[in-house]
Amino acid sequence: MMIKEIITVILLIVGCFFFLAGTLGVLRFPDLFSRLHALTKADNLGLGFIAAGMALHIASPWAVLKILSIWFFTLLASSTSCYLIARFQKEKEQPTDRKEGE
Amino acid sequence: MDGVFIFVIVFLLLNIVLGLFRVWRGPTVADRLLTTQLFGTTGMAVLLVLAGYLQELTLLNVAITFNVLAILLVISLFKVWKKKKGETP
Amino acid sequence: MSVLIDSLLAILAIYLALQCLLAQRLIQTVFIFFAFGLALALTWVRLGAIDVAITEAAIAAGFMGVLFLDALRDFSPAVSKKQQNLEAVRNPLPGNDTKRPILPRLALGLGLVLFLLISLEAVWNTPEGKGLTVVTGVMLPDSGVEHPVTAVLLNFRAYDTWLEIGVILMGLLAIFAAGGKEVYRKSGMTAEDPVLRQVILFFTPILFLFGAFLLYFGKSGPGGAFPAGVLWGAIGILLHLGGRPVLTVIPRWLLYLILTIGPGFFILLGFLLMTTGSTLFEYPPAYAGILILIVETMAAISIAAALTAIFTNLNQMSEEPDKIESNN
Amino acid sequence: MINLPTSSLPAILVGLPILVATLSLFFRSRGKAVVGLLGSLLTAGLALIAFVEVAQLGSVIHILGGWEPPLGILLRMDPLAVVFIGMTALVGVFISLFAWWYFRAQESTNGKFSLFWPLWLFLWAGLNGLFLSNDLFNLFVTIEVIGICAVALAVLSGKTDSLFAGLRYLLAAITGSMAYLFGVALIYGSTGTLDLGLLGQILEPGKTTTFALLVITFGLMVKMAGFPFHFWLPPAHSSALAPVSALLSALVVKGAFYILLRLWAEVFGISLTYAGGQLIGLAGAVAVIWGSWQAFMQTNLKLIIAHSSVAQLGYLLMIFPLLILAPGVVAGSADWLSPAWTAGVYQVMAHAFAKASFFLSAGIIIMAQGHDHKGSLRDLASRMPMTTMAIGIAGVSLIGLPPSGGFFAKWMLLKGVFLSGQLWWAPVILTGSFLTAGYVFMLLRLAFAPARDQEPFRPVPHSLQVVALLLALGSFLIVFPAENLIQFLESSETFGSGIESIMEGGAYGNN
Amino acid sequence: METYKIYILTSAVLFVIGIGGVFMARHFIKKIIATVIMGGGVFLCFVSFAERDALTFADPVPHAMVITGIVVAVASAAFALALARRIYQLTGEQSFPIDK
Repeated sequence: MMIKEIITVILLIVGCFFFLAGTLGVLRFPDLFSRLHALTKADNLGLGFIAAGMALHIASPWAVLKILSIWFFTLLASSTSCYLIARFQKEKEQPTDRKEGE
Repeated sequence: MDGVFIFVIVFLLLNIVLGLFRVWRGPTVADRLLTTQLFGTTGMAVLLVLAGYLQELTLLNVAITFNVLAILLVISLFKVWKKKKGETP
Repeated sequence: MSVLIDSLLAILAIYLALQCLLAQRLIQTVFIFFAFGLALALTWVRLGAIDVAITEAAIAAGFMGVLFLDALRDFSPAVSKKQQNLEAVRNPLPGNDTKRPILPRLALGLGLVLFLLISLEAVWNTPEGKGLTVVTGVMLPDSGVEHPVTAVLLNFRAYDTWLEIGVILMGLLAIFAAGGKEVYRKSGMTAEDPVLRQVILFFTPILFLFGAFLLYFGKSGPGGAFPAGVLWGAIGILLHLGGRPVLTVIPRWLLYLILTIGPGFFILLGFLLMTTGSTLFEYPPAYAGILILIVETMAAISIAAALTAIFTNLNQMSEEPDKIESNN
Repeated sequence: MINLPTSSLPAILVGLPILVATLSLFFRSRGKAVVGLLGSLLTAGLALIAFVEVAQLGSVIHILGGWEPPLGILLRMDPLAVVFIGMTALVGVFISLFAWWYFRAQESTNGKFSLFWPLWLFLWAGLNGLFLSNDLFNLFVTIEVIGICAVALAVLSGKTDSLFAGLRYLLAAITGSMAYLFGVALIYGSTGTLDLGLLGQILEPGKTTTFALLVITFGLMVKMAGFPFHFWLPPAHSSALAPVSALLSALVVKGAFYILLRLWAEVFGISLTYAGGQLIGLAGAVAVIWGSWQAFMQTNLKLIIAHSSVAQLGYLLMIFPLLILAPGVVAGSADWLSPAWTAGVYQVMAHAFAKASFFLSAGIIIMAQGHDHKGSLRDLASRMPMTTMAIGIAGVSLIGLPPSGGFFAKWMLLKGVFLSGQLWWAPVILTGSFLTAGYVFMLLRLAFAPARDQEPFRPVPHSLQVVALLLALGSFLIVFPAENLIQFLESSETFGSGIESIMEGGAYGNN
Repeated sequence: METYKIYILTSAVLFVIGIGGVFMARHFIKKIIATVIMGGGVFLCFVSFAERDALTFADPVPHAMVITGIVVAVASAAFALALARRIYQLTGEQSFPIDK
């Protein structure tokens, strides 16, 4: 019992660490693409750890399935939208000389 | 155990708030679009932890609803972007 | 400690709402609007309103978000530049583009601040009401369902819910009136993208099954007709986006049948039961559970069809041939 | 309230129009019209039956789902409600008949117009639901139904300016209903009930109640185009199709007024002050003067009529200061209450008939001339004597000349003003009448003026003109049963009641 | 301080932000979003009262009302969006012309 709880806590803390890393990346990295990279990758990894921790904590097969699918869907959505944001930026940077920012 | 959960939730929410600083600063529009990214992933994590904290498994349904519709949003965004590409040379 | 969670959520919601309205670009506004929806959903969860959270996730953030995102196809920055030039040609007045006079805005701002202060004081001093928790708890066993919110929605206050399902239909008719086409054309987009097709193939059964699960689960827990309807409607929207517009395939009478079966069946059942001497929407307790489930299923079908039709109509609006011609 | 006799009519009055409207969706354009017309005749017949039933039994109720308030919803049909329902039915039937011929006459233009019928039936059901409702949240749902349908009807013509006006109207309507809902939330939070009857007993004065009253009044004022929030009304009403303009002006804005009246009289009596009544009366007075003046300045017929609506709605607001009793006055000794209520009800009815007729006549003129610049009225008297007569009669009722319904309403208002001693309202009423007379006579002068040039003139079916004329006559005929009607209304609990301001009156509490 | 007090204050702030947005924002979409935010504030008010009145379960009546309200608000917002898009399509305008 104790061990399970300890592992849960460790998983949650590791997840938090990755989220922090992602946020720091967003704050400190110099350009958009590296920021995107930091945010998407680190955050999804963090979510994975937190999902694992919670799955362990809740530990009912049905809920574990749901948690896994949540993680999977988030992965899918966030990677696609990351790609789209990057494309958006690229499209805007290349063809015209319009000023960035308002 | 509850203390850990609360700590994690507050930590994640603070993460969002910190990330919002970037959204506020910009400088590019795409940077501001990161909010949704940030919120999507971190918000899901918060929901998961809340599910454990409140002992309420139905919260997972909320998370799944969000996720499934997020896919719809992404595909819609894809279409918007394609349309724009088609229009502006 | 948990006060910290509450205040962080509150600050987030307020900040995002402000940012949403102050954002310079429309795409930014729309994106922050999603984030605002998620912040609100977290708030609902924190307050124990899981039904509301699901509905918010499904309708307010999901469906509304898709509608706003789709609207960006019209109001895109590139077009607006063109538009500005066009306007400059049409209205060559030099002073036309100046900002609004500052004084009315200032007055409005001051008025808002004053209003904010009054409203804060008013809500702060709200006397303790008792709410209807106890009454609902007493009546719940007679309602035919176990989940209190579903009992209120589909039994205790079924009249409001019926009108509300009707409102969705009216919204669709209103969109027809505003210039939508009752005839659905094949979407111009085709499913040439293999990845997109796979995604759609993968998600259609998931959406359907999860919707059905929520519908059935509504009897005993958070769920019910509205989220189920939205999830099923999402199938139609997905197929439309993937170049397979379902609404063109269905014959007209069938389309209207599924659009109206929700409110129609609801009221017909009510009238039918009225002929046995009870009042409108009074279900016999023995059959209440099953009747509510049937009504919910019909409602979910209608909501799904109506939402698909609303999206399709809005989506087709930017593809009208009579683009420039103004019929004034 | 629970022990009143039960009747199933209230439920049918709401359910049937929606059912018919749903049914009509299955048909194509001509079928929609047939079903729609039949549906409106049916609904009107039901309203008549309801009137008879209330006349016999007194107030009746319908407990929806068998769940009593505060948990469930109760529909209540008292004399006041049934008079409004009856008025809606009468005006509605005439407008439906007009619409039937109107759309047939211009069939070629647009098949989309057939959407008028389902939307109008939904709107009608919403109005019936609103008059019957006895529940704060249900009132919100009904005003949303009415709002969406009204805006949808307003944009049916598809013209660009009607779209702009419609969006403005819709945004105003959503803002208004959200403000109303905020007030409902606060009231629910502080009392735990939504039923008007129960609220009237248990609501206690306090900051929250006052604030809730404030936002609810704000929301409803936006919805009924009360003075500072009237900005959306003239463009929306003037750019719609003729039958729609008539509906919006005659019926839709009255819905919000009805809720306001009910809530002030039955629920919020406890937190009103004398000063609050004076303030809303002032808004009404300004609306009367400003709206009439604006109407006088317009050059387009429909804009004149729409601005005149703003003014006529101002008269409705002016009954509120009379209903609120100064501190120390008891309702029994206040003999101006009955005239004030009569003025309110009659102003609603007279304006509904007259304004509907006015807008329909404007539609006829547009059909004949193709535009509605006021110059198009020239020589109308010889070309379309019936329409000229309709405009004249409706105009006389709007001015308030005897023996019209408008005269009766304004006379009762003046009587209430004099009896209560709030003499400062009298000049406003008279000035409003003079200004109204100004624009009505200007229109009539044009109608009898010789035509300046030979404009193209298309003949208009006589049936349309007859309907407009009948509606105009209606604004006169309502005076004849006045005595019986007032007697009937007085059996309602609300009618004739005063609002005793329990809180210490404001600075004006001098009489 | 009880939990619901924080949220009820937030609800008032959101309502005022929304109402300010409806009047002050220029672009149609922003005005429409402002109405949605206003609605969010109102619903938050309902839900916080429900949380305050919770016993074994939270007060379900406000929850049901909020669900109804959300659906109604979305229907009107979708209609407003349709009008805005139609106006844009016909005239190219993205905001109301400044008049008065």
